[in-house]
Amino acid sequence: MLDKDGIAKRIAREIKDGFYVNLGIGIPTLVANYIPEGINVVLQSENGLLGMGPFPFEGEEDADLINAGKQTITTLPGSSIFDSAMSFGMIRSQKIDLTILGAMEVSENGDIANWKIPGKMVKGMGGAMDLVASAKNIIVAMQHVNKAGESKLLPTCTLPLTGVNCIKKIVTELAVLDVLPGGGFKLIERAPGVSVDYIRQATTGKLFADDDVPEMSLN
Amino acid sequence: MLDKDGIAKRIAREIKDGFYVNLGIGIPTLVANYIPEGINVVLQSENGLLGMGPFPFEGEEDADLINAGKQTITTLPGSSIFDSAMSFGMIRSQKIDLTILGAMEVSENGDIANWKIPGKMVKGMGGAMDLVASAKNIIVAMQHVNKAGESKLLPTCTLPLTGVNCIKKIVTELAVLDVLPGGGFKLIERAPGVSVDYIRQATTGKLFADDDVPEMSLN
Amino acid sequence: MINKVVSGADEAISDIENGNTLMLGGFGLCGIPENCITALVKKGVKDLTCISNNAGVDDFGIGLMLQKRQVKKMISSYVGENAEFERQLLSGELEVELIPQGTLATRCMAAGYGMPAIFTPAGVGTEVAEGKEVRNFNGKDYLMEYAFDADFAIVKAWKGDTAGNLIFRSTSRNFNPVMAMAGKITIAEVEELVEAGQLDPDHIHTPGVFVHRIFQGANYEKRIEQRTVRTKN
Amino acid sequence: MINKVVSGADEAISDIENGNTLMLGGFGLCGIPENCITALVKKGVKDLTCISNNAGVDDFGIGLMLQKRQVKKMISSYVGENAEFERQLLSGELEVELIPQGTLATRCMAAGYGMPAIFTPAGVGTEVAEGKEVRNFNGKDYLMEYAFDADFAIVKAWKGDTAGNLIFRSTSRNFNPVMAMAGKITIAEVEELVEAGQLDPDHIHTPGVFVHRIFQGANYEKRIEQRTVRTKN
Repeated sequence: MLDKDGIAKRIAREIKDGFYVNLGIGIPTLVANYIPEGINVVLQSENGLLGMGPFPFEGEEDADLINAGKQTITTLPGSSIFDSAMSFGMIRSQKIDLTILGAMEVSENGDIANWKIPGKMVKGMGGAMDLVASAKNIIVAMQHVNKAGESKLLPTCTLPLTGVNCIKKIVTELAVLDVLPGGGFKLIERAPGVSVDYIRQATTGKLFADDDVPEMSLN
Repeated sequence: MLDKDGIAKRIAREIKDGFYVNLGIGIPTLVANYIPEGINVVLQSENGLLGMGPFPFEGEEDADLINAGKQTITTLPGSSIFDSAMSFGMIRSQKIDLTILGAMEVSENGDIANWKIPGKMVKGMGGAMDLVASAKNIIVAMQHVNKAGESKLLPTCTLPLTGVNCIKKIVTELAVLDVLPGGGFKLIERAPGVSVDYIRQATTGKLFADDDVPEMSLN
Repeated sequence: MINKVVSGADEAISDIENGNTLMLGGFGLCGIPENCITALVKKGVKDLTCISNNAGVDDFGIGLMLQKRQVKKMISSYVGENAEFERQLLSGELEVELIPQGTLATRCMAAGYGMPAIFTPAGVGTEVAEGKEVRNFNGKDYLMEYAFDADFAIVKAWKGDTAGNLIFRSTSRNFNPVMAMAGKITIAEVEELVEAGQLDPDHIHTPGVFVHRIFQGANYEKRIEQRTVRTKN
Repeated sequence: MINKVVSGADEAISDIENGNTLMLGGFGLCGIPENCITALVKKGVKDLTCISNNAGVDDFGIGLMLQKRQVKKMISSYVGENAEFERQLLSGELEVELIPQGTLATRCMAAGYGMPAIFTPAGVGTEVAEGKEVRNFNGKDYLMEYAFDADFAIVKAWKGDTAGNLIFRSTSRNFNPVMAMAGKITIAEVEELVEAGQLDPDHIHTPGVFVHRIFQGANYEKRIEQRTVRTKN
């Protein structure tokens, strides 16, 4: 079973050289820490920055330079700044190769719910609806089950949707799964020490698994 | 009867302090020479410049700095440069207070034709269709009759249209005319020495003239 | 060149009336028009509809206007860093319309570019699509979203000149340029106001034609919402 | 950062094929991709559809491609500074689609911004509207115009960096930034190519994400079409 950093580490292996990537808040943010050496990646922050760098050194914070999570950050050589309309313009026109974000639920046809729980204070969708509706390649980083022990991989989402038929891949503490074009979760890799049966029990949506699902390698 | 500079001079009096103005090719370009002292005006060139200045001094031409007529020009203190999409964005959103352009024909309901003569090589509409469709205030600068002696102020245009129901005012070598909201040309001023009858004969479209139409003053 | 300079925030916002719709630039607390917000609180104008990506925090930004119950409706993509906001929302005092961030930006841009509506895939198949026209282009569904119609846009820039030209600094640019284009009246406060001619025409982000009033603001706090740092080895 | 540098114009355009649709930046002869045009003429690729505001003059710009009969169709707002163009048009060898300049720019922008169509009032009630959807918003008619779909966009910038970021100079900016956003593959030639990090992120007009290939061009002629001057007193 993976911890959050393990999930981030596994997702980092999906990033290819030359990718422009948008990382959501939470586990996706951690992915930046595990991008392999020699892989050139540019991180987009949808508030208007390409080429997001690490946090500033203490005392060097700049109130004018933040990421979409409102954290102080830095630029890198080759960074560019632009307004919000252009930022979502490049998202809609699919110039961003990969979007990684968290989710409350994913359905077996690739629907995602991650912004609203009825009865709870709703903070808003931010840029998530734009990202999931436009990205050509979306990976969800999340826990396989919620705090109540219920599967978050469902036949259909029960929560209000963020986007429909858009998620291609899910990485959880238990497994890597693809969403099949015809519907259903295809088990690609198991987390170290986790059995197919265990994953099957934690997955309410339709799960397809070969007899011999490899254990993931994180190195 | 006015010459081209006289037409330009008369039109210049329509320009108010604080106006952003787009000047078309031909007589409209001359208007810039007659903007009264103390009137602050910013000229837009739709290829991407606000604050068009005069022609450069000989030897100071810059191939990268031209107007929409492809002439070498200069900037002024406070000029700004932008791309073609923003240029027509500000035109469509009516940030330009006044557009002055030439015409082949204007109809009594404010239609304009100025881009195409069937059977002749067509060069294109350039930005004229955008300008006439969007500007809140358009003045046409043209000769009252064409080279064949035919009126250019017509009941309906005979040439392919550039825009419909958009022209508010016309200044010719003979007169200043408003296009009435309900249709028809309202004679506002006569050129020095030109009679109402003369103007009426040169106007095929419906002409409304009071008994006492003032002669224009150019000073 | 046309001079757009006004004396300060009080004059700039003097004709904002109860019930007006305002666009307010900024992302979180980054790039918000601090001086104008202070002046709006002082003026006490009420029943405002505010189009702004966020709603500030309890004691800063639009949060200050919420404290004074000046806001009738927020149109935002992400809110709730703000206890007073939550209280007013749950009590029904405050109306909130949540829309996707890209839709928010593009509806501003549409207004500035004179486009009455735009198409975006954001929100297709979700509750955001309710009551909206869905249209298919090349096999993909899009929502038709309308341009915003705001009485005033209030933005914050880094530098500006007397002709109203604006230059933004780093990610404090965010929504400011698209809102600056979109207001019927656009008010810009800047950290440094210079004479026309002092800014390179190629560096200007917002041409002065979009800006009706400009002034040099004072006492910028530029508060940081999430101070994240690393330590030197 | 991702390195977009290629060796030169020949490599940059090497996969442009007969029948492709190209966007070419520039207004008149101002800001045109001179090196790439030369390379396209040398390569001899044919049956091209060229989206460009103008068509060059007889012996410069797109005129050079017309001389070699490489262009099947021009999509422009203003043409005809060019005798060979006129001859091919009148003889039926060349197809020409004339569209309003703002529509041309905005259809590029729509492609770059992922908007399948836009609404503009330009051309309503004229032959430009024939066959197009007319839609009324707030009492005004607009045409629905589709985003362009171009295989390649070829632009000219003043400065660029190895990450593909571009800065344009003066009015040679014109259509270049909107086309740079709009190509499936975007090729940029620049007068000066610098290392990533040498350009101020706030000054960049076209972020590198839109640019796939960049190179420093050579021997820019930058011909002036209408040399207008005044004399010093």
